[in-house]
Amino acid sequence: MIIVKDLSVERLDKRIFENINLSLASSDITILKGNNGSGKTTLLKTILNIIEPSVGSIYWKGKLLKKNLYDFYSNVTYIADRTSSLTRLTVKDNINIWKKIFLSNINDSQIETALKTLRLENYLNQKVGRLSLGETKKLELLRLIIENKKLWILDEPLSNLDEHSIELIKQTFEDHCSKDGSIIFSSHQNPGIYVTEEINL
Amino acid sequence: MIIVKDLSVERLDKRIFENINLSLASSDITILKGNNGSGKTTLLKTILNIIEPSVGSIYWKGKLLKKNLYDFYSNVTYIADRTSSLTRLTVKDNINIWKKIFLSNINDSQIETALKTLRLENYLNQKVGRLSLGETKKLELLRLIIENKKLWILDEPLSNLDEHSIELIKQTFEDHCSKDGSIIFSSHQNPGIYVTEEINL
Amino acid sequence: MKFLNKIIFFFYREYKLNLSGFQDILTNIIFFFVSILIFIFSIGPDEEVISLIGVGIVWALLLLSSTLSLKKFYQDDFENGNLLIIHLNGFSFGFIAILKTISHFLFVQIPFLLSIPIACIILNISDDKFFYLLTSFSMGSLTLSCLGSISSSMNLMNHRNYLLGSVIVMIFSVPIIIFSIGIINIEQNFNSLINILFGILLIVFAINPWASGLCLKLSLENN
Amino acid sequence: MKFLNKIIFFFYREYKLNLSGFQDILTNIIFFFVSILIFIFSIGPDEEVISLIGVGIVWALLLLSSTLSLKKFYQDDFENGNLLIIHLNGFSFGFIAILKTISHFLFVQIPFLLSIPIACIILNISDDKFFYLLTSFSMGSLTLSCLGSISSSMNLMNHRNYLLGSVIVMIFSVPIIIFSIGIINIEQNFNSLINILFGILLIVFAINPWASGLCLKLSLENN
Amino acid sequence: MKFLVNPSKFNEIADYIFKPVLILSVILFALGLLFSFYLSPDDYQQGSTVRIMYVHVPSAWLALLTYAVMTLYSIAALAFRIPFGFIFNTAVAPIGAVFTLICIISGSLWGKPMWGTWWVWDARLTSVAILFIIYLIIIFMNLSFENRIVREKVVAIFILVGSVNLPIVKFSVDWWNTLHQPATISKLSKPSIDPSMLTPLIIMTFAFMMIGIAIAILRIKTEIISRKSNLS
Ligand code: HEM
Ligand SMILES: Nc1ncnc2c1ncn2[C@@H]1O[C@H](COP(=O)(O)OP(=O)(O)OP(=O)(O)O)[C@@H](O)[C@H]1O
Ligand SMILES: Nc1ncnc2c1ncn2[C@@H]1O[C@H](COP(=O)(O)OP(=O)(O)OP(=O)(O)O)[C@@H](O)[C@H]1O
Ligand SMILES: [Mg+2]
Ligand SMILES: [Mg+2]
Repeated sequence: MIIVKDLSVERLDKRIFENINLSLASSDITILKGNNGSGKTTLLKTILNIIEPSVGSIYWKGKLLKKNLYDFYSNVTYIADRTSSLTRLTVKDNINIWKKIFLSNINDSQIETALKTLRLENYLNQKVGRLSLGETKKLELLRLIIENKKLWILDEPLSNLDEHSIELIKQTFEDHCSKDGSIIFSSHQNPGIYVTEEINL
Repeated sequence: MIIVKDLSVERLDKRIFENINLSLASSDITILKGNNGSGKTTLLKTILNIIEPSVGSIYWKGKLLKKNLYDFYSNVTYIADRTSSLTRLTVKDNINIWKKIFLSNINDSQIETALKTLRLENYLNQKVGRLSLGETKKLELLRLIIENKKLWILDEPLSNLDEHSIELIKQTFEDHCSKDGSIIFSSHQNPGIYVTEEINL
Repeated sequence: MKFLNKIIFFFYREYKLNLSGFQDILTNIIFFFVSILIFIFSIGPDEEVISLIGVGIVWALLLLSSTLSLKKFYQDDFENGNLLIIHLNGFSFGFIAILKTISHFLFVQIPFLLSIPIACIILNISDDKFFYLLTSFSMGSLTLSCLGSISSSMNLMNHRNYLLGSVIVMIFSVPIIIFSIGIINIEQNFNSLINILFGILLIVFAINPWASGLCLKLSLENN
Repeated sequence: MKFLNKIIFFFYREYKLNLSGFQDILTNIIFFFVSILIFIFSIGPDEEVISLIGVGIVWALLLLSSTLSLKKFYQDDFENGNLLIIHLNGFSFGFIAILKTISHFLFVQIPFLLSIPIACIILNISDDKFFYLLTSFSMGSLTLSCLGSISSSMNLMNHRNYLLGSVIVMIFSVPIIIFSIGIINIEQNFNSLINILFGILLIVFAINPWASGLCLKLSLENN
Repeated sequence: MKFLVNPSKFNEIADYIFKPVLILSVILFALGLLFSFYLSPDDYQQGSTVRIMYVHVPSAWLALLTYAVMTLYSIAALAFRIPFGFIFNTAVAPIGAVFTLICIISGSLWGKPMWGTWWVWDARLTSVAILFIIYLIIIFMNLSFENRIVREKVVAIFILVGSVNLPIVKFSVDWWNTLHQPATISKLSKPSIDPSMLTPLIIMTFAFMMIGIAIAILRIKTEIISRKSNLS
């Protein structure tokens, strides 16, 4: 689905990375590895067309991604490295807002089971600002199910999670791939998630 | 140095954990483990006397910690799970502010070598808000060296770091213990750091 | 249809957010009334003077208190990454700017509009002037929302100096004030002045999406 | 000695946070002038009216500036955890409140104080009134800083019931402002009115550390 | 005339003319002061306060002129993609601000004896105050944005929008009746001012202009250098 050719990015006149090539078909999982500051987040944002690359081009379904931007966006879920839930609202409000703005056709019982497997079912009426770090992260990952898109672009989805949740993520990833979805994610650890390609930055 | 006896904490009328016992002598390292939401952060904050326990007591150097609060504080460095650097100022400004408010007697060349080993030496004039996630974390950990206290209380110090930095932290921990310091930290992973006690919440 | 739904739910989201930030709006309104009180005290009980300068005071205070809420315009959504999520959800930056401007108008300026009748009573502004005031204010405040959008999106790029944005908004709103006050004092010219105000509104409204959109794009790129 | 050093460096930190340079003070002052300009445009250039309500304008703007900066009082430091770090560094919460109040006075209110002489020239406020204005203003603004500290620390605690904080500042500031304006208009009573103002200042200043300190402690506990 | 749009050509020419301009400005200044204090008569109405005019009017003219030139350069920079325009605007804005400040200060010093107050809110003075604030905003915008390319464009657009104020400053005395002196010299047909006053006025104007040019040359050169070093 995505082909990245000879990508180089500069920020503040500093070259972050050079000549990155990547191709992602459906059912593929790509992991980005690399030291702190090697440009994983930057690469993900470049793929999302938020950062302009200085050299190189990105293709989506055979066409230049830039020409086809909103089609691309309607197929992608991006979860950033910092959480984006609205800390002053409750968990329930956040979920409702997401369900609405993403026009999600997921039904309530699905969300309930998801919350239960994530062990968040008791926090529905708690302010997000009062969740623990890992709980916030898990809540954020719920967006994967709510948005229900083909391509997942995830920045450090595994950090701050306990083993149980990581196992859950692993299963969700496999599930997604078996349904022709594809995933790019960055991580410093990889506790046994099967990946098709590993890119070292 | 620290003895925790039968500690139980409630938040919003919900029991978070019960009957925690813990004792930390000098040169000890204690790791807190547990699922997301099991109360690691809460326990650390209770030890710091920010959260009132519902039952139990904490002793510092044999006396009740509450009676001896500012002596305790003058011996402890706390690094929270969310970074506290001032994102609008540069790395240099942040370091300077810390050096000043902690009345640190560390000299410039020491900081320079620390920055070099952390691979942050090129970012001195960059705004902290523009560092990568791991770089921000490393900058935060620099406070351990600047404050130069006996007891370190660290909340998830290893998350978001690359292998090189974790190795570095490991060495720093060992170094600190060999100088009679002691450490309590929480973490979901433990890549080979030697610990004296492991507490499961 | 799908797009329309998205727009509706965008406003739903803004509504939820603003409701939890309802404090700010109320603070503005309270500020407004306290300042009116201050003026009444410093003028003394002379009713004629009060009703003479009443309209002017209302306008100046409206302007100042709408600069109060400027900072929140994009800042929060920018910092917690929601701006990006909304963009990925299919809205171009320019369009986001339009929606945000409208929701600022709806959720910040309109509540204010409601406090004008009370201000008119306190300040002895006659009923016929009240109508002109309301007309000119509703136009002027939409213009202010547009200007606010531009300046606060510019402020995202400039981490330092958030007052600068307010100052720029205020400078640009000087002509709006002059014309609006003009409307109230010279009643025969009502139509032509309203036209001018409307013209300014149209220009600013047309510039807004591209100026704000550009600033949003650039600031996300540099974040 | 060590403690004194810590206090000094606390202010150094506040300085760095509040003013990234001289230009920030200047922007404050410009903001002040542009606001005056807005008032003059909307009231009209009639000299008598202007000098009548000049003092009122200055006070309204002062109130505006202190409500503008209220949110920044503890919020940022609270959210990014610096408040906790400062507390662990050996300052009790009450003491932090005192220091924060003083630094708010120094870095937010004083720049306005500096622009008052020029404002007097522009607004045709006579020279003898100028002295009264400055006295009452410097007292009143310190009082406002204390009230701001209390209300914004209360805001930290209950994310819901924010309103309380700002309303408290506003309501309490009304008598202060009325007294201050009274000072200027009724010159014979100067001393007794100044005494009242000073009394209010003392009371608020004494309450501040404990009220704010308690709020800070509770809000950190619940965060 | 290429040196007016090309940085390297500008540097060449500037090296040539900098010293002559500086010397000329010193001479003109000495001459102007001599004329305005010793060789010109008192006004029969205003007495010797009229001598403030020799500072006030030149600085007012130059404040307006500077802004006008900046507007031209903004158009050049935005429409014809001449980056020198950005350099010029960044360098020259503070000079314009200083001229405006001199105009305001000398004007209000003059106003106290003439009108009885330092400041009134008539159209001329108000529009000059706005001109000053616009200058300040330009300077602050130049200082506080980080992304240079964006900043330059934003500032140039701001200058263009702000140029609406120029005709207001210039013609406000004709459009509204105010306290301020209407145009006496710039009336094209016949100046209604005595030649003995006109001479020092013109000399002072040129002196101000030369000083302005000298400082502008210095500032533009440093601006060019700082940009080059930023790129590498
Ligand atoms: C702060 C107060 C003042 C300001 C901001 C101000 C501003 C200006 C400006 C901008 C000009 C140039 C206008 C043009 O080129 O047509 C000017 C010209 C002039 N001003 Fe003022 N002025 C002030 C006070 C005064 C006072 C108090 C007097 C004398 C009573 C005065 C007398 C003049 C004269 C004679 C000219 C020359 C007009 C001409 O020949 O075109 N100004 N002033
Ligand atoms: N807005 C920005 N402007 C300039 N440089 C930036 C900006 N954001 C990040 N950088 C720099 O670009 C480099 C790559 O950052 P990036 O966030 O992509 O790293 P990363 O691989 O995600 O690291 P981490 O593992 O720590 O998350 C870093 O050196 C960082 O300092
Ligand atoms: N301010 C608060 N008020 C009420 N409940 C809270 C508050 N903060 C946290 N909690 C709840 O207390 C429990 C423990 O939170 P804590 O942050 O201590 O977990 P943790 O072990 O650090 O988890 P993690 O591994 O995710 O960081 C969680 O269920 C959380 O929802
Ligand atoms: Mg990253
Ligand atoms: Mg935790």
